[in-house]
Amino acid sequence: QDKTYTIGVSVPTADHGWTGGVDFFAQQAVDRLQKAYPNLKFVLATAPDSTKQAADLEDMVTTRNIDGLVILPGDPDAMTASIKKVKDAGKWVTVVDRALSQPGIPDLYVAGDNPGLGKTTAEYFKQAMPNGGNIVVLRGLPIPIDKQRVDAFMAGIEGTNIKVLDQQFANWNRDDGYKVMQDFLTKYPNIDAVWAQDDDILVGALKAAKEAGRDDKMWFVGGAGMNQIIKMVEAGSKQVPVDVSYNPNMVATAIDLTALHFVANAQVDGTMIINSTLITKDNAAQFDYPNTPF
Amino acid sequence: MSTAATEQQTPPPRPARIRFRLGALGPLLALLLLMILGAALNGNFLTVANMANIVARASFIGIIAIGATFVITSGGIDLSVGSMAAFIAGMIIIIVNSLVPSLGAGWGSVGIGIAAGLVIGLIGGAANGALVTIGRIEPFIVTLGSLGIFRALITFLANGGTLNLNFQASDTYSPLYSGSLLWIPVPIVIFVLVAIVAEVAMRRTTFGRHIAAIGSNEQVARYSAIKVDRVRLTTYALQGLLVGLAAVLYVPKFGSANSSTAVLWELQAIAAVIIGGTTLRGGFGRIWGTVVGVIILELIGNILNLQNLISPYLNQAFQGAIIIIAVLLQRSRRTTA
Amino acid sequence: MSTAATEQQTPPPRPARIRFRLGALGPLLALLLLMILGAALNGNFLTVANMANIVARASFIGIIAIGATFVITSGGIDLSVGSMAAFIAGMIIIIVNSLVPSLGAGWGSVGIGIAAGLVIGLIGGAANGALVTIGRIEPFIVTLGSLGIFRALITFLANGGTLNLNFQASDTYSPLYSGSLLWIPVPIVIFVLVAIVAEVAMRRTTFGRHIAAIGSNEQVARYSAIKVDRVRLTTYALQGLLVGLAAVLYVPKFGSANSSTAVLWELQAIAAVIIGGTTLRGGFGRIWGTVVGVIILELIGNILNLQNLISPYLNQAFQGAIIIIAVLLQRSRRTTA
Amino acid sequence: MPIEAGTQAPPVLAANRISKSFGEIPVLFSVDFDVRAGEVHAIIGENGAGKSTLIKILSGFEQPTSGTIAYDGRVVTLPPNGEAEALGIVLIHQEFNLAEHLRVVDSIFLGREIARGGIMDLGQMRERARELLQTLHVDVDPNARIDTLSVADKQMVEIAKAISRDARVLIMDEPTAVLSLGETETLFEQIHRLTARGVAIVFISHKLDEVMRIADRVTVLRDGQLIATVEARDLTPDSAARMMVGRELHNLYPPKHEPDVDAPRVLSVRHLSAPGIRDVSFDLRKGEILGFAGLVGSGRTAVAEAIVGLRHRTSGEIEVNGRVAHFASVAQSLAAGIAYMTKDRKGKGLLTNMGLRPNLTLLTLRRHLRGVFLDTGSETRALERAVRRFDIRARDASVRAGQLSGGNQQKLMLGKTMESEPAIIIMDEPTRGIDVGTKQQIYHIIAALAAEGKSIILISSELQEVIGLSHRVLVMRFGRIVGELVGDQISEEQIVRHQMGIEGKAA
Ligand SMILES: Nc1ncnc2c1ncn2[C@@H]1O[C@H](COP(=O)(O)OP(=O)(O)OP(=O)(O)O)[C@@H](O)[C@H]1O
Ligand SMILES: Nc1ncnc2c1ncn2[C@@H]1O[C@H](COP(=O)(O)OP(=O)(O)OP(=O)(O)O)[C@@H](O)[C@H]1O
Ligand SMILES: [Mg+2]
Ligand SMILES: [Mg+2]
Repeated sequence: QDKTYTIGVSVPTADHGWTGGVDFFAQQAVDRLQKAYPNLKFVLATAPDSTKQAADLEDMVTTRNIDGLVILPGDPDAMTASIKKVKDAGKWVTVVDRALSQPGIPDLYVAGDNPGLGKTTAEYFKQAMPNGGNIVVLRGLPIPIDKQRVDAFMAGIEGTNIKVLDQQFANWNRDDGYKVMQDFLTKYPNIDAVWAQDDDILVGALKAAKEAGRDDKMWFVGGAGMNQIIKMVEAGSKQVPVDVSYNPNMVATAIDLTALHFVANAQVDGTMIINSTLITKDNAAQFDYPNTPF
Repeated sequence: MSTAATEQQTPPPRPARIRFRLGALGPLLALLLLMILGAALNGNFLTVANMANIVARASFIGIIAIGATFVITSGGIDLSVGSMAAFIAGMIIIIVNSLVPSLGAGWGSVGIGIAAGLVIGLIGGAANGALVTIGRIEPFIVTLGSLGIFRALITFLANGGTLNLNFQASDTYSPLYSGSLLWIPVPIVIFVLVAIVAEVAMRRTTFGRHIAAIGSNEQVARYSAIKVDRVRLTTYALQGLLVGLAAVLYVPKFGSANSSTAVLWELQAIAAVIIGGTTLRGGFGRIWGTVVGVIILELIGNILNLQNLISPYLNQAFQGAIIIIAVLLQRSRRTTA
Repeated sequence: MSTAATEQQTPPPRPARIRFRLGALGPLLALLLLMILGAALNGNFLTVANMANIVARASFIGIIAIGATFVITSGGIDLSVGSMAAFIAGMIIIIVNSLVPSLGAGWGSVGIGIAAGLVIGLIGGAANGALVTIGRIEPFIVTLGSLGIFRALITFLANGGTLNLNFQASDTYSPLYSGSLLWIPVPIVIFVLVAIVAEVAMRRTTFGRHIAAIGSNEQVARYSAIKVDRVRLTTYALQGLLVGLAAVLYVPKFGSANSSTAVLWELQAIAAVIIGGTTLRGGFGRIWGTVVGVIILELIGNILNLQNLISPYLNQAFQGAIIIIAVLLQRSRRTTA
Repeated sequence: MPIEAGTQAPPVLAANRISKSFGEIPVLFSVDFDVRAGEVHAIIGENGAGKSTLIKILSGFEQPTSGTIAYDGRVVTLPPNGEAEALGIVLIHQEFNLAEHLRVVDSIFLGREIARGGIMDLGQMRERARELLQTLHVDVDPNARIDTLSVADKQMVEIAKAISRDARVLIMDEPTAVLSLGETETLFEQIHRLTARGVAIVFISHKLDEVMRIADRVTVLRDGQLIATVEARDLTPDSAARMMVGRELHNLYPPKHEPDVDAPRVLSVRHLSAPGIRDVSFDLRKGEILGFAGLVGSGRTAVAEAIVGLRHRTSGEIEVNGRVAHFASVAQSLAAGIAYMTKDRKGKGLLTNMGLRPNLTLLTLRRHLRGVFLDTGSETRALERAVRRFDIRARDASVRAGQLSGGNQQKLMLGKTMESEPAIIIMDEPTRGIDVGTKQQIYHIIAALAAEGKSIILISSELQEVIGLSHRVLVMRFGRIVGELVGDQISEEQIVRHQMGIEGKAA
């Protein structure tokens, strides 16, 4: 109990709402645990790209002598080699959300479920429009997790009469969500539903539809569980009947478990999947975290 | 002899005028071609609604790019405009929210927030200007630095997440974005007003002349008793003020700001300025060209969304190509410094 | 008379040397201060391991920034380097993977991949150069355009996902990044070699003299029998080649490429060049300064990781401030064009 | 009101015991100077003597290291950067002070725009500009961009700019260096008009005949020392030259050695047309000095630039040593042994922000290669040679080319051109701004080059040197060759008649 441990936490820079949430929950967990366990020290670093994130890992090992690492790799494929180096240096490794391109590296993998998000959303669309309908898809950035979500969604609505009129990238960003939606509205006279894939995009898309006076003719599904959207679902909004969780909070879970490994050497290794569940009016309350900036 | 002197000076300024007309043609030509392309691709392209959408969207970067035209004409550059806009939007939200309890959610709070936004912009811009003129640091470096600083500040203020405007306050505020003056959306009205004033300032005021002179040859300007540093600083302060104005219009749009707000607006603004025919090395600038440039950039995005031919993966490539072509239509008047 | 002249003439250029030393002091001073800061913050900072890490990291942007020094000295700019690097990395992976079935995962396939990477870089750079020289388009616009194009191409090649290098191939390839030559990591060796060659090229070859002349006054260069367009084009081609080299070193480190690879490297490269004392308007450049500049940028990141005082949200602000200070230490020698 | 002009009047502007150093380099040693209302006070002296520095101090652009300036008898510290114009002290700089991107009208009023509350009255500005240009008989459109003007027109714009300010003291630094007779006459008309109004004029020139004509008093500087201030009428060209150079100046022009008639044609131009010139044909023989006379803008530079591949050739043919040549660039013409020295030293000749060495060798870097590397040692030796041969005076070797005095810049450019050891040399206004002493040297150099079989095309607006050096003279007008003069036809009168179109082929 007297031995002190240093845990490195490496997360992406808050370059959009969700990663902002990740940073927030990571910071929160670190502060909480440092109070709770005097013999735990944390090193928190945020990285805008994999070059920086790789550098952060090197620095943590070389200059901060970490005993364990919790990492949410911005670009898992690019980070695999660097994370393997940490592992080979004999450190405990917890990977969050995104799967590395090489199996068997992490001691603990707290997996986000990107395909799951697409699948769950597809399920809802199927039961919400049994006789099919016209929908548009606003995607994130052209990176793998976006692809996983969209592919799973497409597979999910396979064989139904749900027709995807169009899909464009809205870069997980409100302005682009707004622009793309505006143009979709110009382009398609009747849209029955919109999958915005992420709640930041959703905010923009909603605004566009509202301005065009067509927000009551269609409904929207976002993703991730941004507080502002959760509140709408909770209030039983017609435009936003549900949301699909993809909770940045998972990073806190990972940090907690890793901490437990060191202070209580509890059995925490293995894989733990954080499911993307459907958030409805009924269960929204349990996703409505107080004073989150996300 | 004097007669001879007059004779021997052959050509009237035909060359000059011609070059100008050609230069002017460039951006307009590109605009025209894009309009035709858009109309061909989608029947709804030429609708009033779509055009209004485009211009309204263009207004934010447009207002900023107008400021950039002054900075660039004077031989400077400002990379910090995007993150400055995000920072100011965040500050406005924080200030308004903090005032609502005491002053209520009416125009009182909102008005103060707006004023604060403009002032912060002015100060931020002036700070850039001071570092460039008094500090004698390359503008590229100064504003690359302040880009980082402003971006970090908004992230810090938002605690990594998103700042949301108080709901009643945003009801008060929103007309400033979604409202109309004589059937014209407010942002468009403001954009046009700013453009007109700026065009006049550029062509008809001593300020406009002096920045062109400074951009063309700083030494000459200094020897002509022009207060070079003061004028320079003014262009950056003006840029800051206009960034503030853009932020003031942006806040009511979503009532929020976060670290991804206005990312890379600086590149779009500069691109618009150059597409418009202003020379990046300074000495010559034209506001109306910048306005056309901004519209061109918005048109590209709009057209890409209205068509189904190009894979979304290739959007950026299409954009890049158009930008090059737009400028190719008006060869860069490269005057050796 | 001539004797008198020679008397006045000959004295060794003392003032010159002084001026130079002052200019030089700037980046080195900033470097020194950062070193001290780092050492103060963390005992492990000055370890060989940490220093090796820093320089090895710096090698990617470093090699690119060296190319940028030539482009900028000649009065140009290249914004496309980042996405070009990503595109080339992607191409190398595709080519190697496609060769593995036939040629196996040995140096055969990898070697061809590497060669291809360099050639693609050369061609890409030359294309930029051609548009700038023959097309007479502002380099800012040309390379802003090709930035978009390359970025889109890698996205398209990766089909929106990621390109991963074949595993056996990466075993063959990885020594090129993680290996050492006489105890020095390979990337550092290559970085240093490139820097030395470039420094010589800049100071001791007609090419170096010519690009400085062009950057300083294109007309004079043309009247002095310098093939301005050819030299210009060469600088961009050279930049491309070095981007290719950086990509060749990048692939074995990360073994993958996608649309988020090497984002914004262009800004870092240009920042490094200017921190190093090269003038953005062209006419004066120095390679060793650029090398120092790159190291400074890496040091900042490293030092931020050495402490817990500054909220990670503020990293960018700290970075921005340091960049400004680093340049403030050497006032920009603003030569009025 | 009548102002008693000339010698009785009290000094308007006076410099007392002025010294000036740049860094540790002294360039003026306690010089006294004054100028009175209504007089023209000329300053003459060798290149680098300190003339420009002195008048920059007199107009506030430089501050003296020691000594005082008195304005209307009161000791003053003049404000910097041309703010002294507000006090009525106006300077025409030796090097143009015009921004290439601006239009003529903007340049004339730059920093002094006619404006109310920051809003300019463009109409009035354009009107005033047009008037000014008319009084100077300059026919350039006020809306034309500066970078489309010829060197002479730029100079005239500078003059227009200067007289537009109602100056009490008007200082001109070699205003006539790039002007031909026509413009010079107009300038002198204006000077007379101004002096009649009581304006004090300070006038710098290396053309002694002009100085004799226009000046009331003449001050001579040498190496930063005041040699004397004398009444112009007491001065003869020889005595002036002696005081400037410190030695007798006999036979300014060397004796002519006509090349023998059967000397081979090294250059033949046939029906050459290009922007600015139409159907130009002539031959150049080995060892010949071929003068090109003509009013400024008559197309002489155009011919030169078209020959060496700097200007697009619309039609016509060029033969070098009997072989047809098509030069697409200076590099190619240089390889064929033809070198061109521009008249625009600042814009096209020298890298003003670089040192002397890189400037000298820029044209011929390949000669200084050891393997693939530049041999700075051999460059330095080349510089020392050039400094001796052309008497380039820099107070120290590290100055940038832009810090050289005007004339020394010109010499550096001469050296740069000669480095390429061309068989055919086209010199455009080669002695622009060069003092008599050095002129003499250069004339002898040119003659020597011809004597050793080099061929020279000499473009000059200074008739005397065309007459003094040329074996044959071609006169241009409106971009055409309108006359050829040989032997004793070569006279000022003949050339002028052709230039004016009073004689010779119609243009
Ligand atoms: N800014 C400067 N820095 C250093 N030396 C300078 C500077 N300006 C002028 N000098 C030096 O001062 C001396 C006098 O220069 P100045 O221009 O006054 O000569 P000048 O009489 O005008 O010659 P010219 O007839 O060729 O114009 C020259 O040796 C010149 O090199
Ligand atoms: N690129 C061009 N296109 C069209 N006309 C031109 C061009 N350049 C010069 N001219 C015109 O051709 C005439 C001669 O041009 P230029 O400037 O060469 O005069 P110049 O040769 O310098 O005169 P000189 O050398 O005899 O003083 C001028 O009237 C000028 O306006
Ligand atoms: Mg002078
Ligand atoms: Mg002179």
